[in-house]
Amino acid sequence: MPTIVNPEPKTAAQVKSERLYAKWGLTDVEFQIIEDKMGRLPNYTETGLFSAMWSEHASYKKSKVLLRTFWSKNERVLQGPGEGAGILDIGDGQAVVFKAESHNHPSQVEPYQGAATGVGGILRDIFSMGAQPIAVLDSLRFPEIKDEQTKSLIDGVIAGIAGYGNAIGIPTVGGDVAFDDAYKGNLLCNVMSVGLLDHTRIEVGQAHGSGNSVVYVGAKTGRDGINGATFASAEFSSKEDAQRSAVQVGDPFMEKLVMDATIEAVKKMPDDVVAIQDMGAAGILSSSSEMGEKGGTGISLDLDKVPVREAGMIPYELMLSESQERMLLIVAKGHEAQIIGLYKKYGLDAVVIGQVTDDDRYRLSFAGKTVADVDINLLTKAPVYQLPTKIPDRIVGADPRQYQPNVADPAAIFLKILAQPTIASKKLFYRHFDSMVRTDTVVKPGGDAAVIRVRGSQKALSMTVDVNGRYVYLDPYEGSRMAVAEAARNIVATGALPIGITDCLNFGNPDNPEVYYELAQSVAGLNDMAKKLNTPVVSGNVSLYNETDKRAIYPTPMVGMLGLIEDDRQITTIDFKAAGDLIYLVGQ
Amino acid sequence: MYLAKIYVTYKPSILDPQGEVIKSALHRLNYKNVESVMQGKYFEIKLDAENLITAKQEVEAFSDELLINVNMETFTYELSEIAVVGD
Amino acid sequence: MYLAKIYVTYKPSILDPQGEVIKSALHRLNYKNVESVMQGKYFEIKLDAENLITAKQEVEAFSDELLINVNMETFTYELSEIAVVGD
Amino acid sequence: MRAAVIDFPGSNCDFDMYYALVDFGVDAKIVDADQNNLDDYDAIFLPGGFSYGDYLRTGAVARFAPVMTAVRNAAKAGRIVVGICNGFQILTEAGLLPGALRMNAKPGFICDEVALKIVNDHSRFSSAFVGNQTKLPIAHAAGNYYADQATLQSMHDHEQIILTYEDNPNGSVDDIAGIVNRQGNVFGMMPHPERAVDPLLGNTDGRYFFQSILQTSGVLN
Ligand SMILES: Nc1ncnc2c1ncn2[C@@H]1O[C@H](COP(=O)(O)OP(=O)(O)O)[C@@H](O)[C@H]1O
Repeated sequence: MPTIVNPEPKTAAQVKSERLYAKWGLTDVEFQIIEDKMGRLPNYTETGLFSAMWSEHASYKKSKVLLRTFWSKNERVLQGPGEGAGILDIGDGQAVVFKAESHNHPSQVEPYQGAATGVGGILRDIFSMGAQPIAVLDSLRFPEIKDEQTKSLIDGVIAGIAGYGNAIGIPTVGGDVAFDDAYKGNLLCNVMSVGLLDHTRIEVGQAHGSGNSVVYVGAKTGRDGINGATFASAEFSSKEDAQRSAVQVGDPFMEKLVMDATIEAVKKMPDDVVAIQDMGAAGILSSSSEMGEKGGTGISLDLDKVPVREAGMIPYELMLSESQERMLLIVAKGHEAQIIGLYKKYGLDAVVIGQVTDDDRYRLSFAGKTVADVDINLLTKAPVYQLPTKIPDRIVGADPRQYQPNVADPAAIFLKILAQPTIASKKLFYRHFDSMVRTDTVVKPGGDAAVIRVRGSQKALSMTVDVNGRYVYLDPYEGSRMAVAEAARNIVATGALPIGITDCLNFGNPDNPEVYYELAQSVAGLNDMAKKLNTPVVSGNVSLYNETDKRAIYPTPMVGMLGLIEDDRQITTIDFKAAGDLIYLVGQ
Repeated sequence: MYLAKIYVTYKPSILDPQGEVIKSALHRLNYKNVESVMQGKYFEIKLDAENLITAKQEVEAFSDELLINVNMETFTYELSEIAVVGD
Repeated sequence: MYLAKIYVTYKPSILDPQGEVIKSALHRLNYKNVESVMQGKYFEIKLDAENLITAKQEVEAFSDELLINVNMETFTYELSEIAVVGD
Repeated sequence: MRAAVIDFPGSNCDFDMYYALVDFGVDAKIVDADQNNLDDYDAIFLPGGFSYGDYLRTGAVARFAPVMTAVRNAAKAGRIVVGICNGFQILTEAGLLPGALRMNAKPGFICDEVALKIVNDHSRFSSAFVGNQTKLPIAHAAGNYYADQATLQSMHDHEQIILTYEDNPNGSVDDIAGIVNRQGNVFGMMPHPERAVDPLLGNTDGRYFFQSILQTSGVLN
């Protein structure tokens, strides 16, 4: 007999009078908007839905006005921002899919699992587009290595990336690492993944066709990372231990099965699979509501059907759980059995948990009762904020002469620079990553950009991640242009043509006008250089609230760039080839 | 000399992929009676200490600090005095 | 229902690399009193069985067969009957 | 030559091995670990990866996969059985090769290219190497080979140690990187020859390994 649970621990009136919504991240004004638009008080579950969907992490409510300005169209772009990942044409009916994502807060709290599940999440973003992931890159920022605690943070993050990427068998081929106390208490762990697919197999996350089934696949749902989305959008306080419930544990073995099965489903049953979306932050909720909203349909889910790992979970928990290695599929009505059978062959759960509907409602039932019934457009369209900006004093008062290095003894300074961990070889880190699995890695970590060949063709793809947070701190606009330029130089150095960009905008609290200024200037700078180099920004991710005890990190807009090599004989590598060869210095 | 036997396990709500895999392997090997499997870590640590009280304090401190991940794991332990074998 | 607590350790003659690493980490953290560290695995397995005898047989059989590598590991265990909580 | 590459759930070097074999003109197929018949194949390859997640011990669960009975029969019948990395771990767990593989002495996964010594250059797996040195990729967290003294002695006596590390990366006893069974048909090693067959990727030393097998099987000369 199932345990009886009360699906609504608090009444709607209590949610309001006790301002429970505020604890979950909604402001009084936002709550009032919800109440007004709904024409009644939202109940406990519904308030939970709004708090997650209206968090910055899920809604981009504070960065949207800036993100809309990204230049994201040219002759190669098949899919720009908005879907899981961006897609670029690389000729011959093939396309490359890529995206970056941050897992900063989870990695700060729990370095191994935080980094590991970051890799798992970005890979799902790629294969949910129907693509075969071919590479992972990572961009890391740590404080200066001064104590055991920092060392164990670093070890944890590196081991987490290795633990997940190596096991699932996608090579980690590049990245960058820098150390600066600006990241004390708030490390950065950004991961990027690249995948390949045929034009005919592009999957997008849009629910279509009333009556089609919503199918849940992969791992069971537990209480992992409940409130993760709202958690990622809240500032850190070093004293706050209570936040620690947001730990998710990754299972790369499970994900390999989900990945292989999903790619097979897209290949073998393209017409049965209407849409796919990864369950990332705010799990079932964000994946299902976004698919409905994008497809212009409603969604109705029966939560009793959700496979669970723990007894007694209430709707709020089922909807917001961030258990890993789960996906949501929209499957054509009448074809569920084939899809379920395919996943079963891999030993995976695949369960019909609901339907696409032709109204605009987002409905949930649990234990035979309707527990939520809201307008899907209200749920998925958080208010968009236009925030004030202010030029930081450090920039207004900057004296350009302070940037002039004082080089008295070049030899001594040269050695000092080489001894900096940020400058020194990163082999001690990347040697933990399997960079060769799949046997396509032509240029391994240690060069300027990594190069992966496209098997069965003469083509190869070059990829890199770059940014210098200190430059961006000193001049957000120029520093961001320089990040794109650096990425392009690294790509060109392998013999490739830069073709596109993804980004990960790591900033502090946007409510601080100085931080918002940095963000706005940075987006403008990235955009300017992207246009100049004909490298459209096709995907990206925003991580705000990177602060510890009110001190923001350096603004760190990580740039992930992709390059195309038409003929693999043109690949160039960084090593000197023969004594007597001439050395040229190119540029200014 | 003291001997601490320390058992580290996941907190109940944390996913334990290892336990799941072992359970299904046991079922495949026809041990169908197995209901659940939890895999944890086990440490035997010998340490010098003034007395049982200080040994206890030390064990608890380093277990919390190093042996377990407080976000996901808990531990229990047994402590006993053992004879030092001269050699 | 029975609960088996199973402890797997390396045979004494085999160097345990993880134990050594933990020992030196503890020393670095200033737990200088630590003399030796041995890391093993710990399992909690619930199983149905007719009686204690058959439970014992089953635990020993699957531990030998799956849980340990007889070339390098040994195990000990404790077995107890537990109440089944209906739900 | 007809070769089977076994795909355990969690194997991830299965295609790498497949492509390497196809490159040598071998009629290779990827065979699911649920299969129980391998009579059609002259050679069986257990590839690298993380079979069943490798959560308990590397290879511990894979050893009981249905296909392993067929692998055992093939080994008994004198056919070629090769385990690379996770495949090597599975073969030791299954008792088809002596010893065991533990976590690296300095814990953590290592991906690198290492110098190796060919200790026995007349086995079916090493006869085509030129000179007694080679360089191959490694990628593992549990490559620390262990066998007790008596077993080691007997392996030395029967020339079962094929490859050793020049600069031991993982703590393996006697620097052992690759071994063969007493009969000479079952072979396991931690390095990845299938990652070193294509000139575009830089290293082609792995070709000698495949050539050894094909030559001693009378397929190549
Ligand atoms: N976290 C990492 N993961 C994988 N590879 C890395 C990582 N950090 C650095 N690398 C690799 O090391 C090489 C040098 O990196 P870096 O020192 O950042 O160089 P640069 O500043 O010249 O771009 C690059 O090939 C890069 O891919």
